[in-house]
Amino acid sequence: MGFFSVLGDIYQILKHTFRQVFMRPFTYFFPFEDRIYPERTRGRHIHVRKNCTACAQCVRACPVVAIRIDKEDKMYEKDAALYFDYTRCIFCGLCVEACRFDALFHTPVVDLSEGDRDDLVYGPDKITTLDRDPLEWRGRRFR
Amino acid sequence: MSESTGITASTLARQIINRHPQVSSRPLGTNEIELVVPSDKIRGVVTMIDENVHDALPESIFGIDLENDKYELIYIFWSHSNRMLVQLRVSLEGERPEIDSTCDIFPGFEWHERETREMFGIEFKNHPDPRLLLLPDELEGVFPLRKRFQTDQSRLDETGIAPPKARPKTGGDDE
Amino acid sequence: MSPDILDEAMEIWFGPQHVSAHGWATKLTLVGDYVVECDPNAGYFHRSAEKVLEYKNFRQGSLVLERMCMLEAFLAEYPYVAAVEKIAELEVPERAKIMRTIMMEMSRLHSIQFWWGQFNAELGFFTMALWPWVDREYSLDAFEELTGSRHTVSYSTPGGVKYDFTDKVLKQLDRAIKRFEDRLPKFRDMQMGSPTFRARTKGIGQYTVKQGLKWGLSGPPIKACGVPMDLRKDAPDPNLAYNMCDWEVPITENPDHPGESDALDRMEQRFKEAETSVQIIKQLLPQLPEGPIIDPKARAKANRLPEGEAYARVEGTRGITSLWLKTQDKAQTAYRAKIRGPCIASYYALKDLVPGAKFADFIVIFGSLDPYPGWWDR
Amino acid sequence: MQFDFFTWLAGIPDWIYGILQWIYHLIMGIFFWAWGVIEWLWASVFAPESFMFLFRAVLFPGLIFVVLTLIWAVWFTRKLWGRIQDRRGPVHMGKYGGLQLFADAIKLIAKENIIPDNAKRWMFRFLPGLLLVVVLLPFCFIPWDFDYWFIADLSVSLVLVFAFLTAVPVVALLAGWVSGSKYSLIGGFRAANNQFAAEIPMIISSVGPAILAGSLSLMGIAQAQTSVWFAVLLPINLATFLVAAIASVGIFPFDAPVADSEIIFGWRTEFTGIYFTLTYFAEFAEQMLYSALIVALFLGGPVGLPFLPGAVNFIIKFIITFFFFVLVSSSFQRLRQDQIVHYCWKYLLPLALLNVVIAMLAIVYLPGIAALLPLGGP
Repeated sequence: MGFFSVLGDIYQILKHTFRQVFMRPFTYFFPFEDRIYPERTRGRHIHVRKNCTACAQCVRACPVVAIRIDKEDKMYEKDAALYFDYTRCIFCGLCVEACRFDALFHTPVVDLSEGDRDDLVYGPDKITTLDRDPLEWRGRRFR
Repeated sequence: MSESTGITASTLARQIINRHPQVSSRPLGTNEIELVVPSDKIRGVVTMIDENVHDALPESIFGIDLENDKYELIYIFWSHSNRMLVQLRVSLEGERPEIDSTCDIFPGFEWHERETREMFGIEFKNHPDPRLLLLPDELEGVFPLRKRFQTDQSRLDETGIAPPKARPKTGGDDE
Repeated sequence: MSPDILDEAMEIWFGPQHVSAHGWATKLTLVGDYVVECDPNAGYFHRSAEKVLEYKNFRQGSLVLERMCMLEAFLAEYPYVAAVEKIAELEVPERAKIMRTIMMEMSRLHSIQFWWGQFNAELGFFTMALWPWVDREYSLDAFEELTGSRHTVSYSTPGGVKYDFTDKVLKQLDRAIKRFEDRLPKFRDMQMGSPTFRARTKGIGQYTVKQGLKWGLSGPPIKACGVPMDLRKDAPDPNLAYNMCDWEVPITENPDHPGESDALDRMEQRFKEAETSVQIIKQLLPQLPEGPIIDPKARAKANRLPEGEAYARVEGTRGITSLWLKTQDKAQTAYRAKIRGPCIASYYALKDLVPGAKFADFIVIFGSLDPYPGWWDR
Repeated sequence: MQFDFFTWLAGIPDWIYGILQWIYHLIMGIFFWAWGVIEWLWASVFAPESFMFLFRAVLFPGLIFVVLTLIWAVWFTRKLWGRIQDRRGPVHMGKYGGLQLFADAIKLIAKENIIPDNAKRWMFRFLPGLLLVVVLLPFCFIPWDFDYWFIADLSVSLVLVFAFLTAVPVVALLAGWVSGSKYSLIGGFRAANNQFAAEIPMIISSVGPAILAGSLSLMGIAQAQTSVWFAVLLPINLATFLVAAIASVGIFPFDAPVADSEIIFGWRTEFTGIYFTLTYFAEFAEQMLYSALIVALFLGGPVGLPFLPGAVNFIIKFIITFFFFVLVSSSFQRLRQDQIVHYCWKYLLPLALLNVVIAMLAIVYLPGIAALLPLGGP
């Protein structure tokens, strides 16, 4: 009879939900636990100025005009300073693909949050290194 | 949909050309055909497609701006059971060209026609609901997909490299 | 309907700030609890992608496409890539073909899992919304392992693919498929076995094949009527590997009304679609040959294209996704690109499908057609 | 009579003294009267019986205890929903997120109260508080323990509790009406519709225990279960009462009044800040009240493990009942409002009646059973 089969269905569903109560949750305790990001993760960039030839191929490849090049600012013989605007960047990877001199890479760092919008424009001092100020909030350190 | 008319693209083209001799055809691929249709015959051709192909799927209508007030309008139909693609090409001219609406035959074309109207300024006569579809009200009559619509390219000056060479006209940049 | 009835009518805007209206708004006219008029409005999500495509070169173009629908990014970016390949006459290596197909099917699986959760959330059942989303995380992990990004993958490129499979990627793919298959019987109990789900969806939003075709519907909404209309079989793409494996087009027959589909059939159809995807992936994975993943001349050839027109289509999760591309000689950018999203038809269909339904069923009809605003607003 | 100035001058001090005396007596009169009132109050409040009554009414089974339980219930529900949905639930504030509700409440109370232009301002401010009061009042009739730890025992307390609970959807309907929003109005009518559907099956289900106990007082019904719980004799009534209670509260499978994917948040759409907090608390308080009623009517009230105090037994059973409330409310898709009426009247009502009839036949024809009940046996 239809009525009893419906009762059976309801019992099945309640059984599944009841079991789920005692399972380990899937999510993790985010700012204190984090997963390991894969090697290929397209996070923020790092610019190796030693290898850079100031060819501006990355600037031309960028679909959203997120990269600005300053050819006057030289640290080595023929390099240039890059300014990355992470308010515009879409992390498509075309600039890294365009670089033929191993001078530009993605890193697995993806938490780019800043308190100020201007801080998201990474100048040559920030884009060439992975060091950054730790983020502290209410006495707890998050990175 | 058990019955199968089993019509092929070339048969359909022949039937249409027999009825409307002004239409010319051009093969595109296997069982894919393009019909060049004069703008006053479009309702007749679309009606014939509706009658002869039982599962005609109205895929899209869109315009192309060929500059100098020349436009092309492309209708695409697809039939799953016959594996047949029909593409109609209509040439239009003028500042605000006009053509008959076909959305009473295929209701699915209604929004495509609305979009083509707001983007290219091609008027569809007897369209039941000629409002703007995607654009906000202040862009009424601006027709953004026409080639003469200027877009803001000022970001490119920020890159620091020499300003890029003027792109070829064909690239769509009217600077 | 007589004008007297409309005097008592109440107009309600469903969206654009409604909880379940993310990027769309529909004006409903209610008489009592029944909808008498439905006026879907588009344009809240418009990003002028077709104009943008006229300014992007052929390697950047697919990035715009995949942002149309991030849930099926592998599928969404493919029509652009295929159209460029057709005009540039690029040869795609065998390995790249199979890898593309596998990832497109994974993308379909992921998109269906997302829709599944979203539909249940719209039905007020958040448990069953989050369970498929957990499985979806496994697919996303595989995408991230392969391409480095979870949603905006930018994987296909004219002439092949960008990233090669590694052992870790294969392991992640296996893990995602195994997770899906493990949980499938449980989900069937929770979904198709649920009396409340059957009560809410049976006979809701019913249409015939002919009606659906007239609106321009394709994909699962039309296959749920019991007709095998699938581009993967009907228009086999030489650059994809669907003909290298053995599979049937999934269809769902409505037992009471043959040739029609209601919301329940469309849910059943999504189950079958996901199973078919898994079946295809499982057959293709062992067939993966060694070799290059991209045509070595592709970079040079895709830089400037000859004059031409191409129409490329793919069977997306939601229906036929296509791109019509026109180029001029030695052009770096497209002259005209027309994106045809599948959901423009399913959103338009609400206009005829909703009147006569109850107000509470509006969201069921909407959800069961799986429209995604990115596809009609572009 | 001649006016003598010096006599008049000599009389002034007497006159002033008289005025001062008048004022003195006035003040002392008021003081002694007030002192008398305070003495009387002091004597009556801190007389042992009176003081303990106040203690019970305000502290332990009374207001403070109920509010603390309410906070616990919100935390428990959120945590349990989290676990069922593969999440963690609240984690950050306090150990295991225990302080999350305080954080939420402080945040909500500190928020700006937005009152729509179309709203009736006075009613809009007044109704959420009234709702919480109406829902909290019936807690004074709950028989937490037999001898001491209960607040009030009335011969018709069961009827009184239902009378209070009937006011809840009226308040909801009014709240939806005075909000001046279409979504709120629809939600208010749906709330009334829910109560219309669920009230009768619920009352019929509670008729069973009342008849078997021969009493309309909750205390009397609980005391009648010392030898056998009514859940044994009336299992179907227990189930129907649970379902009808869920429908009456309007939580998940029956949440048409606040269906977030259809009518944003139903009659609560326009409430912000403290008003929303009050309605949110009222929903959980109603769930708790129904759990407590189920324990008192079917699960023996304070009867249980003999070595534990009665109130502890009651609370243990209360927690288990509340767990099932949450479990059922997170397992089904939302029903449409006409389907709610349909199921409640077509299935719950006959089932509830059926069980009462079966129990009566059992008392008459099975000799052992009547002896277990206060009806008395041979």
